[in-house]
Amino acid sequence: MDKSLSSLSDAVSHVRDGMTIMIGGFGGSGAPIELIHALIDQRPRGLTVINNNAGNGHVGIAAMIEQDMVQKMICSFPRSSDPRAFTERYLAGKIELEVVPQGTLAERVRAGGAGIPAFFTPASFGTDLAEGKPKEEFDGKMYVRENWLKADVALIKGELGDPHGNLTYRMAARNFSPLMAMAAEKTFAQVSKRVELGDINPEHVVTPGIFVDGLVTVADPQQEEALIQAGARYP
Amino acid sequence: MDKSLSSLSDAVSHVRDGMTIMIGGFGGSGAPIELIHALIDQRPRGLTVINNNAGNGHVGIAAMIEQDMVQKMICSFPRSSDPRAFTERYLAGKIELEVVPQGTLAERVRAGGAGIPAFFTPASFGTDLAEGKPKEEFDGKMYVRENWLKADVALIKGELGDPHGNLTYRMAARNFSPLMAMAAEKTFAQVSKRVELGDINPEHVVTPGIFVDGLVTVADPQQEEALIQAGARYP
Amino acid sequence: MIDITDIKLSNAQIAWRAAQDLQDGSYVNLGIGFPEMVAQFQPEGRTVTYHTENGVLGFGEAPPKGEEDWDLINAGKKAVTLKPGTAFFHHADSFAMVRGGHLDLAILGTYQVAQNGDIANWSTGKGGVPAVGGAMDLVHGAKQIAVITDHVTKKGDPKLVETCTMPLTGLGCVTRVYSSLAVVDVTEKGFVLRDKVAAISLEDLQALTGAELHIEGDVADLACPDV
Amino acid sequence: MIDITDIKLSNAQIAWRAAQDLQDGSYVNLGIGFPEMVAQFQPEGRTVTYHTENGVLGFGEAPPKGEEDWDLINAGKKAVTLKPGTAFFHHADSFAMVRGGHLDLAILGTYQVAQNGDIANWSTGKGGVPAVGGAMDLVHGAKQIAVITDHVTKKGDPKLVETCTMPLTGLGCVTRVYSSLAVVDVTEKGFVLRDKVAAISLEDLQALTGAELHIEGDVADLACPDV
Repeated sequence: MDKSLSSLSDAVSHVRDGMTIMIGGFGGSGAPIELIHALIDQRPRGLTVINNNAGNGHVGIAAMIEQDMVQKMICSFPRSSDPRAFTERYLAGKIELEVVPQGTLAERVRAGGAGIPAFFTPASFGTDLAEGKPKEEFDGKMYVRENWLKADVALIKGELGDPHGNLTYRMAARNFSPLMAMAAEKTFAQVSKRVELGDINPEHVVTPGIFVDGLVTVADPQQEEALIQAGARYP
Repeated sequence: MDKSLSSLSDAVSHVRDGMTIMIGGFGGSGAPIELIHALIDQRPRGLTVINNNAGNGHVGIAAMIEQDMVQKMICSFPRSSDPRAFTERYLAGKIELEVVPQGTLAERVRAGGAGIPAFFTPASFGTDLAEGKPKEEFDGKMYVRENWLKADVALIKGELGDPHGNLTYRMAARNFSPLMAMAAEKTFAQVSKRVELGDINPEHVVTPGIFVDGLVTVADPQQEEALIQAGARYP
Repeated sequence: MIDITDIKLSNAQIAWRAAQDLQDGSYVNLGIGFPEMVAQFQPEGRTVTYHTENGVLGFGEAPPKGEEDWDLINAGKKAVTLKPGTAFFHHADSFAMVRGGHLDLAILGTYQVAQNGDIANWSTGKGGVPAVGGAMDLVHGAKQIAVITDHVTKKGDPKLVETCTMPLTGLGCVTRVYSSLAVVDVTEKGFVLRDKVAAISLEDLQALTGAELHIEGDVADLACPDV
Repeated sequence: MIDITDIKLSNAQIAWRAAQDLQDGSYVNLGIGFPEMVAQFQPEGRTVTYHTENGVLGFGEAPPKGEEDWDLINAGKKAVTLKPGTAFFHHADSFAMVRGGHLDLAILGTYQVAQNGDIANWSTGKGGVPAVGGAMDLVHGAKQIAVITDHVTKKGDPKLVETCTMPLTGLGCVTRVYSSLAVVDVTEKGFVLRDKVAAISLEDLQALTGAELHIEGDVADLACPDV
């Protein structure tokens, strides 16, 4: 069993028009830039994209938006530095937005991966974001009921990957990726280094291979933050 | 900040009569035998104990039961090899039992640690164990609502521990312990090796120190399974 | 009653037959006890990754006696071994794999299985100490839920039934039954017979089964080597 | 209106004052932006472990410019550094720490805070693009929720109010306010004044506050060094 794929385009070829896709990363940390750009080369349209943010500058998710591939963003914070690709289209009514509190977003994705269709959280109780959602009291405190999030495809970035798809992550680049790997029908990871079976200590595996369908090696991956600071643009 | 404690008895001195305590381990794997035996030396009574099993042989949780310290067990499988300490008292009506499906038990403990008061799971729908619980349909499938589990104290066994309480676990001895560490008001860990701050790679930490209140070094800890096979008895 | 002593498959043969359907590249949970035997008959050339509830994926076979490491066990609390590619994780992640539908197959033992896929495999309902373990999670977990079982109880009562009379583990879960006499799929229309041992007639097999056995196309011979 | 230009604390001084209350051994989340400044004034001899939503506990200060590693950032997407004892974890575990009540303190910025502890700090309600980040989780997360803020808006309107008029982030969450003029606790009876800058009278401070300031015992001088 070897889940290695020969190219980035193989990995993203599973994404079809209208799909929901999860993309790992928090800002530039953990963003699978090469996978995203390979997806842009194939230009599927009408996508719902789940990520913490809504793209910055003119690379990554922002470039997907500029190429009119994204119909809806589900995210917690679409307003970080230079989010203009999203902002312009949002204010023009050309892209939908579902804003979700960050912890609720993480938990909804985990729930999707863990087979938990709904759960209760205190976050957003009493606020505009809780409107229309069921509420209930537990031990004297009010909670809001939230539903799982799932996706057709997840695109993530790992550090080490072995042929079975076992993954580690580099520092804080871990963020949403282990959760998204669980919550998508198919998960594709770019890894900075492909290692042999047994090279990852079983106690250090963060994402067990059962959650990974394919991996592509991208040595020395580009860092979104650096690209944005350099004014890069894709394509 | 150094969370090291000088003795096992220090660690277990927080347990008072009538408390709910979580004890890590799955069978002998991960069972914090030395902490349990130190607790037996102090003999608090009327305890509710949460563990996957209900003790085997005459050591660990079985020995707690033999010392009449346990009022109630919350577990998934009280019927593994030689559970006679529990079985005799249960059949005599001297100890209460709440049987919880194993995955629901794990998720309820995680929920307790994660501030999720309730969630839905398919496990137990249509069975005797779902009686009296709210049920609901999601996407055409029926689910049962379950509540979080919390404890006053958790006793667990780690492999490495640093002064901030960051922990790793040895192989499958991990099982419930990272979840219980989150779900208890106070968590005490015995670790097989105390290391210096910085000796655990930050990417390899399994339980971050925020979940740990005290640790005691027990080099070469006893393995419950081996004790049972040797016919050991405590005290 | 037909005497099936000499024609029924042994447990090892049932496990062998179930093992023939293991898919290359699949993730499989084997219930504790008898189902664990399936791994011994995994066909050559296929990679199957086994999951166990207590937080191990991709473990290897049992170690030689005396070389057990009791921190490295399966859900049946038997010692297993490491293999290249093994991964450890905690119990909530382990059951996320189960409940989240990430396993391809779970193979379980059973007391009864009904024609609508209901399964009763956790309690005889006779008192004693109730104990469920991971059974109620597993029956909802995998894409396919197979059971391996004698076709009838020791007393000769059918284990494949119209409606389970024993306490249920889960509703409408089971997709395939490997019994000591037959391989049966659970479908919309009920039990569909796929294989049967050659030495039993359809009529006799039906007589030993508590619900109608439907036939769709050919019924293959359930022939197993002496394992 | 009283001119407070010359008597109010600078942002750095507000952060300094908040930092004096950091407890040895505590786990603290600092909101993005202004609250991050609190860490600079952490008193000597106390160990404070900082948490950031994107999955880091126990990180160190910002690296020198040019030495940033953009895989090692905080929730404000600023580069931070490793320290002995740092731990990484995924987002669900990170918010388990928050939601599960494991943090001792979160220090947040705010638009408004009400006398019942309601907080409005995520949206001006004026259109544009809504963005919430971790604000709605954090306000429920920690054992203590403090806000640091100017006492009044740029236009001079009170930020400590009877009832928030801006979109709420959470109900009844805030336990303490460090403002540019005062330190105020949120209690059962409403705002209770603990410290005020010496140069302002109680009457003037009340006039700049949108809800009643209760007095319980002594009010200390809010004296801060030139930081």
